[in-house]
Amino acid sequence: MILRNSLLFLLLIAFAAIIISLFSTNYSEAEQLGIVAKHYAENAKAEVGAPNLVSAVVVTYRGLDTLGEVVILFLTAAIIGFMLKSKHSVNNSDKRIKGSEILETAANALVPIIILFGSYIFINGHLSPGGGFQGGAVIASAFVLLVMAKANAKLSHKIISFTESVSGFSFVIIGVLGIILAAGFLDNTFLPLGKYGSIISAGAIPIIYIFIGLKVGSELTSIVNNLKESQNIEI
Amino acid sequence: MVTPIYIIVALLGVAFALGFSGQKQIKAAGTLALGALAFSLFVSLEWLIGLYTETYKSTQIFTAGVNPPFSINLFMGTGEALFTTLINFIGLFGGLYLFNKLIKKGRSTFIALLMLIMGLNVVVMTRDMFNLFVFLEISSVATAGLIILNQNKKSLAAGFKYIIATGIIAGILLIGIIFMYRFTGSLNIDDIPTGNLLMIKGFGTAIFLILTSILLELKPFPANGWGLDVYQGTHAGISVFISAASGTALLYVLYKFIPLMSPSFAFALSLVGGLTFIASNLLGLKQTHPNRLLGYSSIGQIGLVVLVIGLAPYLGDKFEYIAIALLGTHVFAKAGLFWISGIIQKDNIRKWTILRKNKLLTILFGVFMLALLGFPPFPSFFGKWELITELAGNGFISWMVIILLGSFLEAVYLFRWLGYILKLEAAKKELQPISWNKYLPIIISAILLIASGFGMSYLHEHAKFINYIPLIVAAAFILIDRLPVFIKNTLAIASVGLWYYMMYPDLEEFRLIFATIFLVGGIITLLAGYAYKGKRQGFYPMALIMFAGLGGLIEAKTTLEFFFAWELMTIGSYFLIIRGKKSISHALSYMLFSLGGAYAILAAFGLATVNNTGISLDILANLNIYAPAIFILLAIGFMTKTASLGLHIWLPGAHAEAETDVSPMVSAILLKAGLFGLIVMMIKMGDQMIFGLSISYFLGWLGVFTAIIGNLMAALQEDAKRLLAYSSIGVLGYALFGLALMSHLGWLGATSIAITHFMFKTTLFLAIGGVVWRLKTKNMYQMGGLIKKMPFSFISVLISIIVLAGIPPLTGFAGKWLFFNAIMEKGWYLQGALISFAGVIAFLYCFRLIHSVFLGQLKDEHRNVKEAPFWILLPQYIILGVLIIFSAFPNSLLKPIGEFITPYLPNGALVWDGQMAYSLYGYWNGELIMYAVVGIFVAVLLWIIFWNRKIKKVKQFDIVYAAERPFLPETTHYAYNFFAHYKKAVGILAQPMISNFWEGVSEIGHSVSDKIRRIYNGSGQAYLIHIIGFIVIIFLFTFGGF
Amino acid sequence: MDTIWIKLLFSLLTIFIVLNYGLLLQGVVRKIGARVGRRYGIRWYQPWIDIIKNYAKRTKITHGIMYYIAPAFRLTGGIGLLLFMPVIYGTDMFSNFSFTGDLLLLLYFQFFGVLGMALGAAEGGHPYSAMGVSRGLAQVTAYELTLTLGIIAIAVQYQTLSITEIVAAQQGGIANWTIITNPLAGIALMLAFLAAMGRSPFDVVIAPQEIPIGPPTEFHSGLLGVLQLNRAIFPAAKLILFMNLLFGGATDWGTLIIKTFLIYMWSVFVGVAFPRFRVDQSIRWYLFIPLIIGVLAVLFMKF
Amino acid sequence: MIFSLVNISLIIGILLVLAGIWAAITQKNIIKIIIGFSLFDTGIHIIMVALGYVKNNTAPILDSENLRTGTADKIVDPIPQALVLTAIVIGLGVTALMLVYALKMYREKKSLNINSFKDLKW
Repeated sequence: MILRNSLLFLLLIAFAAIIISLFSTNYSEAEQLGIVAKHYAENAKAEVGAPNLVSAVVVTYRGLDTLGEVVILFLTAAIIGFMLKSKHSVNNSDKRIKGSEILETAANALVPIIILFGSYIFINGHLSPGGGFQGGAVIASAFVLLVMAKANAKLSHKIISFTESVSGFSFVIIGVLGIILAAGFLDNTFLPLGKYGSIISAGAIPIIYIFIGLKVGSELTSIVNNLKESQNIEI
Repeated sequence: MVTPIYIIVALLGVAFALGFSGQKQIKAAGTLALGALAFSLFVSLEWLIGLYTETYKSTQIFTAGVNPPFSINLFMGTGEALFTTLINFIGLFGGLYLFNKLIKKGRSTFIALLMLIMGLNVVVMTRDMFNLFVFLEISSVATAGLIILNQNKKSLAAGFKYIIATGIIAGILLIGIIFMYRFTGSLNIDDIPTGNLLMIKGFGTAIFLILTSILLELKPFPANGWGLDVYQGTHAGISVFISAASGTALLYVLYKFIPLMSPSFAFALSLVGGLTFIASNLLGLKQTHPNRLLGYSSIGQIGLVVLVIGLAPYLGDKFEYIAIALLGTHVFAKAGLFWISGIIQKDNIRKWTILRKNKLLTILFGVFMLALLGFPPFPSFFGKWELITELAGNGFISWMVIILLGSFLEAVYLFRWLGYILKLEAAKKELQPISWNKYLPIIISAILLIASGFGMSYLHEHAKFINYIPLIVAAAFILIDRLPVFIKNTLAIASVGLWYYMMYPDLEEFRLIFATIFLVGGIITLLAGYAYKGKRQGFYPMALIMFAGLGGLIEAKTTLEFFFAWELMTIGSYFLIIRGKKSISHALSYMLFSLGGAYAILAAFGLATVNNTGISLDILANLNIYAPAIFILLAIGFMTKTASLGLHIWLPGAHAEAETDVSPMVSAILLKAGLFGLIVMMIKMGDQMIFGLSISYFLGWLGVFTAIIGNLMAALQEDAKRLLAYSSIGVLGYALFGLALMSHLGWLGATSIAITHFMFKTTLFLAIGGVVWRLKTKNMYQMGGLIKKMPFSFISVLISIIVLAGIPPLTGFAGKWLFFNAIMEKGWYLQGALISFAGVIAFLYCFRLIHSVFLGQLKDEHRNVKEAPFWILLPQYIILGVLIIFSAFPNSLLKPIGEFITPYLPNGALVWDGQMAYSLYGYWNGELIMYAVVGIFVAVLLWIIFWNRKIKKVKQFDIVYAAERPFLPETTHYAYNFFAHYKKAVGILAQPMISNFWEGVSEIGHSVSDKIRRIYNGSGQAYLIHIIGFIVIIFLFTFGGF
Repeated sequence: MDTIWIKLLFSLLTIFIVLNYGLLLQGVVRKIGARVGRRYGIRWYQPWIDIIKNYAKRTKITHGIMYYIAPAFRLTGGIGLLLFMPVIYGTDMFSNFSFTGDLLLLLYFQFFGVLGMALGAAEGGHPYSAMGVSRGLAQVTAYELTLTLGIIAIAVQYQTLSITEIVAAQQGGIANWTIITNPLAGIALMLAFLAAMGRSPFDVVIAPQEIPIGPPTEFHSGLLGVLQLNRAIFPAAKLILFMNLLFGGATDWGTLIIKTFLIYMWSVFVGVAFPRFRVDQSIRWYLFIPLIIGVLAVLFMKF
Repeated sequence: MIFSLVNISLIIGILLVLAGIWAAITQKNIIKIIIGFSLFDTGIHIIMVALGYVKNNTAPILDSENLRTGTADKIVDPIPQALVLTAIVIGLGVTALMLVYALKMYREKKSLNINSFKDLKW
């Protein structure tokens, strides 16, 4: 065992050496932006119209990546749903101890606020730090709270998956609108860019972010919900 | 023209839309998903055709309305179109195949499938590295979702191993990408400066990490345990996607990164590919689980393509051709095999006998398997050909060896598997009815394989001249397989005859002789086929493929055509041989020796192209490099067919177990293909020297020992057909010896032996086959006294063995006489004495054969035996007639042959004076000897008849027997262990040393395989360690740590 | 056309002389063998009496067609061997049909009779016959090797395969005989000769005590008579062959008879002095000392 | 400045990567392996962000002040941040999938030891 671990340690050292060799020559902190980044810094306003450059990159310049990541979440949620699909009725009573009064009450109070906050984050994603993913995650946390606090809380699979599908589908449609109405897939400029820095600006970015937010929120919720429901099945 | 972005749109849109559907509309949802896949296939196919016909131009697809590198762009060129077509093909048909299953499992599985295919499409098309990462992850996650289609502990464990392995690999890819971005400021592949970047420290490491993680995704040995477990653990229909679709996409990624590779990394890549190819095929040897076995094969094939990519700079403009041929074969064949495996659903290849209840699937299985192994006319044949040629051209001998060895190992387990399917005891259960959506993908794959084979050969500068008509005719016989034998036999004879007729005007010299042996001989042996009743399914296509190959050898003008025909002949004869009883192991060893030989020939032809122009067979005549090696390789290749000592162990069983009319085909005719090859080779190359010694000198000795051992073994057999089989080994030993003499008389002798061997071995095998036909046993001691029941067979055997033994006045003596004169001339006295010693040993088995079968005591159970069927006797008597003519008028045979040989070996030709032949040393008049012998014989016989005109016939047991009357023919017939004393005296020569040697080789191979495969100990953690270790080792290798 | 008939006539004459000489030889040799064994032995003309007796038998039986044809094969083999050989050197007529083939023809034609005999014996259905054939063939393979080596050595020595030319080269006195000029080949051939004559110690083929008389066990009456004729002609023919190869041939019948008689005595002496070998013993013996001598003979000619 | 914020983040990132790998290749408990993977992922994310840092620059949000002062390029690189966002989500998805796998595997065999799942081998 010791021999094995020391050999493994040697292996790890060797691997570390490879990683460190990435820094071997001429590595120093960057002094200025690279070409691409510089292009973004200089032209994002004209091309995309979103002050938050990260959002500009995420939603438009690298929109395909974002589509991909949405797909991954979607896929994960679907697979998890598939894996955890219980053969028994979901209506089995929850064996857990009921949450305390305080927890339930607090949850009732907090959930709408959290959802509101999440929505704020994705609606303002093109202006300030934040965006669809972050907002979606926050929204999902509200449902996690709900599910955790209330033993009997049942979230409708139908609604979740409907939200998921509608938002995903719309994302794709918007992407296609980019081809039809503007210069390419996921081009946000098929809607007017609007006044720089205002809520309704930056073309399709806010819309996309809304869909992303909804989608991420519903997907994460669905994952948690599935996990929670699967607890009811025999262990 | 549809922008390829719509592939993404369609797949994604449908996937998202599937969320709307409930379990009730699942069928519609599934159909919609397939529709999306079909649409993708349509788009990519449209692009492929458009680009190929040059109506479309390669296009960049921008997203976000901004030019790259500021946004992500996709690229659609010929390569992308081809690869996405392959992927979408697998996607659509894989989905169709799994349709019922997926429907049962719910919409999530359709989502995973769509996303997998979408991910792979983007992976192929994208020019952005991070995008590549994202979509690789999509396909990984989707795969992880599909793996657990059947949720059980196997698929769960496999899926988990898969997900942690790909997770780590993706992480490492990500590190590479981010540093790449840090160093270049761009994520676009096209922006990365080319050149020897790996040499720049830091930056080099980043590139290294990217390349290595892509490589790791391709499951290189030994960091591939996770992949293998997945193949074993998941449903075969899912393995199709992993093996065919994912592998294809990742190979294309590797291809895209070629400009980034430094020579050292390319070398490491080829090394890893080669190692993977050879190791996974080696490990396959011990594997019995069909899906895991296919997994080994799959990993091996991908390793081969990786090797090709690593060697890309050396392969020049042939690179794409080779890679596509190999990969295309892999995709279709592996998909087909996995699909079939999904239908069979047996966890041990020995249980696959159930497959043969379904003829169509069995044929398809054979097609896929042959395609994988690079048999013609499949694309991999041309791919392998080009690969070997190019490697030889670059002097990469060791690569050639690796590729051929790996292919050989693959053939071992695939043919073993095929043998099990065809011959192992059948399962009782019937195959479940198979729905059309499972058939269709398999059939289409097979059709595409064949079509792409023709396509590849059309694209090849030399292969387009290959004559496919005989092959097509043979294939057409599959369609009429349900007709009765009588019709098929007539058609077969007609087609072979027609071909010979059409070929005849172009034939000259040796090609005339061998074409006659092959095709006219074929017709004669086919005549015996009329004796069969019923349909005899599967026989005619295979026999005609063999004849197509044999005829192709004659027609071949280029090395490619020759090799093509050679392989065709091998495969046809393999299927003929495996039709016999108990032929499972013999057919396998036949195939393995043949393949080993074929690879030697391939290597030789490859080497022959070095410093030579063109691939005409004539290049063998003006080699300026490697000549001795080529000579040896070709000789080995051809000698596997002539079954020379050391390479002969396949023959006895294969010939003995074959059917009555197949034995003469494979023994009397097929073996001559080896001789033809040797003759062609020696005509072109003459003799070659190695270390100052003539190679033909060794061949001569080899021929001598082959003759002695073959004849000796024949004398010690109990099985009549096995005896004849060993006799073939011996006789071809003479022929080899004669050729090795490299003199006019030697060749004359060898050629005449080739011809007479065809004749007497055909009659012997048919006559004995006729006996076996009636008696249902091959053991000679169970026969006896049959002269009274089967007189015509007896006469045929009698004349044949007189010819075989070389006793005057029949024509066999010509061979002996020529040899003696030839060795006198050449000075090979010892060899000559030993060859004639072998000839005398032949008397032993000749007598044993005729005595034990036809003379001695008739057994009670054979008292009602009838003469062999007319159609089996007819060919024998046709040949006997010709034999007698040749005996009485030897110059009718020998004079023309001598004239054929004279241009090549003019010295020492015979001088003919009528039927009188003069050599340097002696003389011989076949005609007068015939008259004298017949005269004396008739005189004596008449006298005997006259004197004994009142002779009385007595009963079987009316013999002098120490005052007792024997009553059991079994105890009175002296036949079992007939030469016991001889065995005691010289049995040491008859030890199965060579079989033991080859068995030892096989045993070592299997043991090594078993030892090495223990590294896959099943723990996902160990696989992670392999991955990390792999990275470290490749790093050290690439950066000169070693 | 005339020459053919004259040739045939001379052939018949040759056969007649050799047949009677063979029978005489048989009688004399048996007598000698008996005297060495301190028995009285047969009368010298006993072989003639045996043949006449066999032909005179009234009961004639057959086991089948091959049984019937075999004696024809056998005798054809004997006569053919004789006729394909130049019996008396220098006379065209007593060279008979030697112009149709050379030494190799003889080498292989000797098996013609053997094969036929074996077939007939086997048709008889008696196990002893088959055993005898099996032993005989096994032994043939062994001494054939030595014989071939010796013949190759001689053929190389004289650069010809024609017996007539070989004999021609030996004319002019004992010093020119092959046995003197090429002693190794001579010894090899003379050792092979022992088994070729089928006498003790190499007579296990017909070993009278074990398998009555081997292959001919079942034959009797007229058919046995044919075989007996052959047993007179065949050894004589072989003797003539060895005489031609090693001892300068013969230019007249007297020389022939003296030389062949002396050659025969070699095997007779060995035969009475040594007991019988088992088959495997004789094979091993031939594959050892005679083989080495044969190989040496050939190597000697090569270098 | 060896101990600049960037360098410290890089070092921590690398250490996390190594720690993650170490956990993945030595721990027998599947959950711990997944945690190791998570660490590995997180390490990579930290490295990514750190690499995108440009000396003395601000967050990549072009508010009116940046634009007014013409210091639009005085921001840190937005691309790694965008990438890391994507990478995090992907990592999240993969981790969730792993955990569900672990759950299902536990239900199959009542064990979380990675060595209990060696049915498939050789």
